[in-house]
Amino acid sequence: MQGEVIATRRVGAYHHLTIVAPGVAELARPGQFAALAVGGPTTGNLLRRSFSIHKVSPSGTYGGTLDLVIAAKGPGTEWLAALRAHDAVDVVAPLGRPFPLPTEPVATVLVGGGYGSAPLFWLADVLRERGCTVEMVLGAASEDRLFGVVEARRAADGVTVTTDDGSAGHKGWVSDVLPEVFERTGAAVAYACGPMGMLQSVTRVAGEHGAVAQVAVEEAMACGVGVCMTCVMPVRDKAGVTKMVRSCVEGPVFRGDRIRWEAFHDGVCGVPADAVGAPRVGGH
Amino acid sequence: MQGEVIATRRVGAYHHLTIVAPGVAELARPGQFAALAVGGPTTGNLLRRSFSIHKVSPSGTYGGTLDLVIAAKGPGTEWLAALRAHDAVDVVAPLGRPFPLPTEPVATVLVGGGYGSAPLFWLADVLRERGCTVEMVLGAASEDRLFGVVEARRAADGVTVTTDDGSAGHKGWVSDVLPEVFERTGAAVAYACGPMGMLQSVTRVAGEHGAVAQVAVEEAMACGVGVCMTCVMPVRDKAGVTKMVRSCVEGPVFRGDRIRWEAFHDGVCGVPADAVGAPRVGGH
Amino acid sequence: MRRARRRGRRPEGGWPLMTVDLSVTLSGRTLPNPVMTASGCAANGRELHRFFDVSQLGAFVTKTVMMDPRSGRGTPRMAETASGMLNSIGLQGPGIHAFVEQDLPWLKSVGARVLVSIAGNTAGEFADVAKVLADSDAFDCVVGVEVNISCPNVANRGLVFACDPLSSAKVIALVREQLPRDVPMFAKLTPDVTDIVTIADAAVKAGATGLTMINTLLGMVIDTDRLRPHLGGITGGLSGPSIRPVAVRALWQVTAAMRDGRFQTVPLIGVGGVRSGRDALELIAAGASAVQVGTATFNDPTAPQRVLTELEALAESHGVARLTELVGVAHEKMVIP
Amino acid sequence: MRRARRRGRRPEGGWPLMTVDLSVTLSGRTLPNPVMTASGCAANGRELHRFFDVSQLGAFVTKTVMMDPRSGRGTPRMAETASGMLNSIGLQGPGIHAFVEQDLPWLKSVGARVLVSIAGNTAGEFADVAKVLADSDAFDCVVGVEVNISCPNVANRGLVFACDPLSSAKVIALVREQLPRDVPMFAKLTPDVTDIVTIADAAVKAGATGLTMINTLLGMVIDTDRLRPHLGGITGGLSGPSIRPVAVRALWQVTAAMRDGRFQTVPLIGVGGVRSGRDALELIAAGASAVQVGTATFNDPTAPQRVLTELEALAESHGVARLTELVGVAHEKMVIP
Ligand SMILES: Cc1cc2nc3c(=O)[nH]c(=O)nc-3n(C[C@H](O)[C@H](O)[C@H](O)COP(=O)(O)OP(=O)(O)OC[C@H]3O[C@@H](n4cnc5c(N)ncnc54)[C@H](O)[C@@H]3O)c2cc1C
Ligand SMILES: Cc1cc2nc3c(=O)[nH]c(=O)nc-3n(C[C@H](O)[C@H](O)[C@H](O)COP(=O)(O)OP(=O)(O)OC[C@H]3O[C@@H](n4cnc5c(N)ncnc54)[C@H](O)[C@@H]3O)c2cc1C
Ligand SMILES: Cc1cc2nc3c(=O)[nH]c(=O)nc-3n(C[C@H](O)[C@H](O)[C@H](O)COP(=O)(O)O)c2cc1C
Ligand SMILES: Cc1cc2nc3c(=O)[nH]c(=O)nc-3n(C[C@H](O)[C@H](O)[C@H](O)COP(=O)(O)O)c2cc1C
Ligand code: FES
Ligand code: FES
Repeated sequence: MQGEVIATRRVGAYHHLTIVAPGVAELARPGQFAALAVGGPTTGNLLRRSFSIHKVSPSGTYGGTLDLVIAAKGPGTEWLAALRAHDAVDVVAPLGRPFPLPTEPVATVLVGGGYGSAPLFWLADVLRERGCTVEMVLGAASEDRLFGVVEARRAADGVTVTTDDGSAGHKGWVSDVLPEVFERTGAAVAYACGPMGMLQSVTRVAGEHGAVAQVAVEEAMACGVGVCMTCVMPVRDKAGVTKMVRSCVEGPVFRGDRIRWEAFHDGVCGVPADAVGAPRVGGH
Repeated sequence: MQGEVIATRRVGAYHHLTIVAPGVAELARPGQFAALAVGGPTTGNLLRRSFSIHKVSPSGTYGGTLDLVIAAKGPGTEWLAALRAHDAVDVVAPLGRPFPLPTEPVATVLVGGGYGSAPLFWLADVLRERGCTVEMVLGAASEDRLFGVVEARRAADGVTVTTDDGSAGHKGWVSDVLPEVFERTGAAVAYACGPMGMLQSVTRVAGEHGAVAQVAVEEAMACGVGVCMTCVMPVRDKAGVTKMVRSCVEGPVFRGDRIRWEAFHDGVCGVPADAVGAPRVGGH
Repeated sequence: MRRARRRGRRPEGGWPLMTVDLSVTLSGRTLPNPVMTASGCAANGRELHRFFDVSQLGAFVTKTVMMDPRSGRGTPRMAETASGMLNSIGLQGPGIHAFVEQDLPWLKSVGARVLVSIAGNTAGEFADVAKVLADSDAFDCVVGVEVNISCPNVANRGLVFACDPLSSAKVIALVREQLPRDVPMFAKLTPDVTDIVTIADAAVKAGATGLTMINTLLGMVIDTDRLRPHLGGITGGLSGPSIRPVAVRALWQVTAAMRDGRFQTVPLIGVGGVRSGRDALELIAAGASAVQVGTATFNDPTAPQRVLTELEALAESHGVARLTELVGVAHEKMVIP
Repeated sequence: MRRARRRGRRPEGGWPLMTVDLSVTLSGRTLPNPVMTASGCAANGRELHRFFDVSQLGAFVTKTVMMDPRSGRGTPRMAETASGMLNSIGLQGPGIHAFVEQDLPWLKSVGARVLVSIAGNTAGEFADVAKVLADSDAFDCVVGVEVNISCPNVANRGLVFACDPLSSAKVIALVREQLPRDVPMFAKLTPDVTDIVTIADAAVKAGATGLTMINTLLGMVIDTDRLRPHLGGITGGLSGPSIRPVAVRALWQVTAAMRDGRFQTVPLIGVGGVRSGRDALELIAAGASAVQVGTATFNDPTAPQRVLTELEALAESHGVARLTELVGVAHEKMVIP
């Protein structure tokens, strides 16, 4: 769908875009994402770029809008970051499965790493509407890579900040402060979005505290709509059977304890030997 | 060189761009061209697009500027036509050989087809500075494809307009009115820029009236700077020997009577059998 | 750009009916139009059906299916390249049994005409897959079988069937035996050979009723930060607009050979870099009777449908009554100056 | 973007001297850096010298020269493609005699190190061209001969020498006889073969002291308005960033074969789609000791020089003392999860 950028602003190391995208806002739920085409009509970059939906406004002055938070790191994100108001941008959204919401009003912890916090404020609002308490933990490499600390104070009942270099909040990782947060809040569910290492440690700490972790993963995606099979990762199903599942349509949110974390290593992910259809020794 | 668009406006079917390009204005002469990169950093269109320099201003408010007239017909020209003020554009200029100027103050005829008239007004000014009289003939398919009729009245001593459909001036081709213009002005030199068919007829009519035709050709160019050998055409040298010469560095302006017009046919150009190194029968 | 023009019947009293007959007959099966998905670029239908009705396409081409379920390779499985991409999926799939039980019936239920892409680790496995398919309940929605003898991702001792005329012929002959005689069978060729005409010749002589060209080119990307191969599978298949000139050339060469009588004339399905109706027309003018849209679907999920709409408009602008008039037309329009 | 960073000696008392040693020795000749022009993409030097000093490059590679003057083909000779272009120049050139009298002395006069690209219609003609070159006055500026056995534009009954190991070996062996023993000789290979390792093997066994990979891919573009082949020569050579994954793959395969001991290890020159220092590093990490910049020069006439500057900065950022440490490095850095 053809959208139009109506506002763009820098936030720390990130670019915050507001895009008019009628129809999207009504359907979207926290944890879903948008896939944007980049580079305009002459582009040599054909693949869409995926971004968590930061928030939606079903009925703004301009019709429904969609907010994204973009870290410029390569040609596509740089192009998006350079967009100006009134530029056109091609958006497919909402995509993927949202964060599952608890049916009871429970205590929750929301953990965001870097721009991974983007979808969490909207999630926090939805959780609090349902009577849940919301504790937030935001971590990043440095202060400029934190996103939404001010917004977090509005959206959450309590906020903890960590940075690797100590430039803001606690010096260290979110996993350093998480045990204390779980103990203090007695949270039953953790929601997390950020780098894989962080998602793994949130899953571990949640498990240690008897909580369920719902994590939104980020795997390189070519299509975002389930047709290319590039975005797979090894995930156990309810029956405990591991399959290489598409994170764009069966994710990006998975139960953390279903993900085969041990298969990930230094930017690559192997196929566990017990996965369905895994290569046999000497086989494919 | 990195230039910056400072003004862009629609003129009939064309887009008129003014680009800040320091250093270019001082060196450029009428008949030379500029080669522009298109599509920005993510582009899949690698080859530069060439445009006659319409005019230059060595010392504007912004430093030297360069004006181009662009007909949007494909991805590159469409991208250029969509540029806005303050957009960056990569320009290599000035390129090619300019129109040779007469050493004596003689009568001249300047013939432009479509956007081919773009370089002629500047040429007219230079010729008149040298005491030449300038008669202009502008032709196009229809009125909106004429460029610079008003400017022509300022720049030339007389102006004749033709359109194929009669929507402005005489209905017909420039070659229909040219004999009368040569007879009336007694011109010794014709300068022409436009489609190949038009350049050929200007050459023929000039010859019939004892005048020399200097024509600026348009052959598909990949580099514009003489390194790719894509822009060649069969041209006789002074000794009458035909070679496949590069129109970007040895042209774009050639003496019309040196071009082997008979080799051009329906958008392709063959190698005349008597050209240096022409394929032998059964050979390459 | 991505809003589909209403196809089919035009409003009464509306603009003149200049509809071009888009139908095409491939080895006895008539399809309403020549535009298809490309194997592995559209999954098995459900995903794209959210964006457009897949039964509107000439045919729906399924992801290559093998005998057993396959996990495919680890990740990264893809790298973006200039105007294209590299993939190394490793033929992930549910296996032919799950395919005929779940995917094929669904495609049939929505009215799609299906070209089923099959492969095997051995020539015998190709035949076994074909047999399960031919015996399946929903087989009547199948308008043909595409035999993927060219996938460079299968690490079958590095060999690709379609790199060798004999191996190609063997697979084709064995699969032919398992399929009812009237079922069209297309051999899908790789461009990574010295002479594609020889392979085409071998496949046709062995019983292929048509050819699909081209599969991806073998390529590789290196991650210059980590200084190691970007893909888990090291090499991968290059696809997208960047390879279109290679597809056009392959179609041209094989069409020219058939026109010269070097072997029997069979219909060609063109694939490689089609993103617009104009791209599709390029492949058709080179000799393709039908055209598949692959990587472009990742850029625009409605691409196959859009290509069809654009192709129809272009054919109209060329003033032909039937699209088939344009098949191979460039072979007749050369200017020798 | 196109303003060249000052290279060479850094200002005294300026920023820390972290210079990477960029020099590379190719078959006995040491070049100050590994960046070259690509044959046919830089003419014979004068044109680019207006944009930067061509003697700054590791070597200047000349347009392939044959025995006699050649007009090349008619036009159109080129078509733009997605992230690349198609060309069919037809080896236009002045002939080897004019080349050694005019072009080579000029290159020598500006201090360029020259890799001279030669070709012939027959194996014997290659040798004749080499002989004229070896006997010429300015031959001392020649750091090697690149034997273009792979040009797909020469309509020599459609045959390309480098598609066949025997023809390749014959040309190489005959040229070798005409060149002084210490003159490096690179065979330039086409990727349009089923197995490039076999051709590389044949060329090295026949006496090539190195290999240049890759030449253009055979491709074709059809003009969809006129419905005829876009190029006068019908097919043409595909080049540019679009083909880089194929170049990386070819370099990788041949490097892997040499590391496996399948044939003697010789230096490789990488070419295909290099537009930035990062692209150059990709080819180097795959196994290239030097890198040529071709089509990118049409986009940016300073591209070879800019690639060099960017490559130096990248090598610095990887913390190596010598660029040669990065040659083939990706073969050692694979992660098998
Ligand atoms: C579900 C999801 C949500 C995301 N949310 C955000 C967000 O809110 N903000 C944000 O800044 N980034 C987000 N990302 C990451 C973002 O998609 C990548 O940073 C971006 O695609 C990189 O594009 P590029 O052109 O800059 O880099 P390049 O490296 O040039 O990208 C090359 C190709 O790889 C793919 N790719 C590269 N890195 C990633 C990645 N990390 N994830 C997915 N695809 C990748 C691109 O889509 C493209 O096809 C998200 C990714 C996913 C999968
Ligand atoms: C010396 C010279 C002066 C010119 N002056 C003008 C001018 O003042 N105004 C104007 O509108 N146009 C001018 N042209 C034509 C202009 O260069 C082309 O229209 C333009 O390159 C087409 O680019 P595109 O992306 O729109 O089309 P495409 O067809 O997509 O271009 C594809 C490729 O072909 C080349 N190409 C296509 N057509 C031409 C052509 N006619 N001439 C040269 N290269 C071509 C392009 O450079 C590009 O590499 C001039 C051309 C030359 C050679
Ligand atoms: C991600 C991906 C997966 C593919 N999987 C298959 C496959 O399973 N079987 C097959 O025959 N071709 C497969 N292909 C090749 C395509 O069908 C097609 O031949 C090729 O991509 C060229 O077309 P395109 O440029 O339109 O993508 C795949 C291509 C891609 C990009
Ligand atoms: C216009 C043009 C002319 C070329 N002429 C030659 C040539 O004469 N000899 C040769 O060996 N290669 C020739 N090539 C091939 C290049 O040297 C190079 O191998 C190829 O283009 C791939 O590199 P690139 O992608 O950087 O251009 C030519 C390429 C182009 C684009
Ligand atoms: S991104 Fe294509 S299947 Fe998930
Ligand atoms: S355009 Fe490249 S030589 Fe003229």
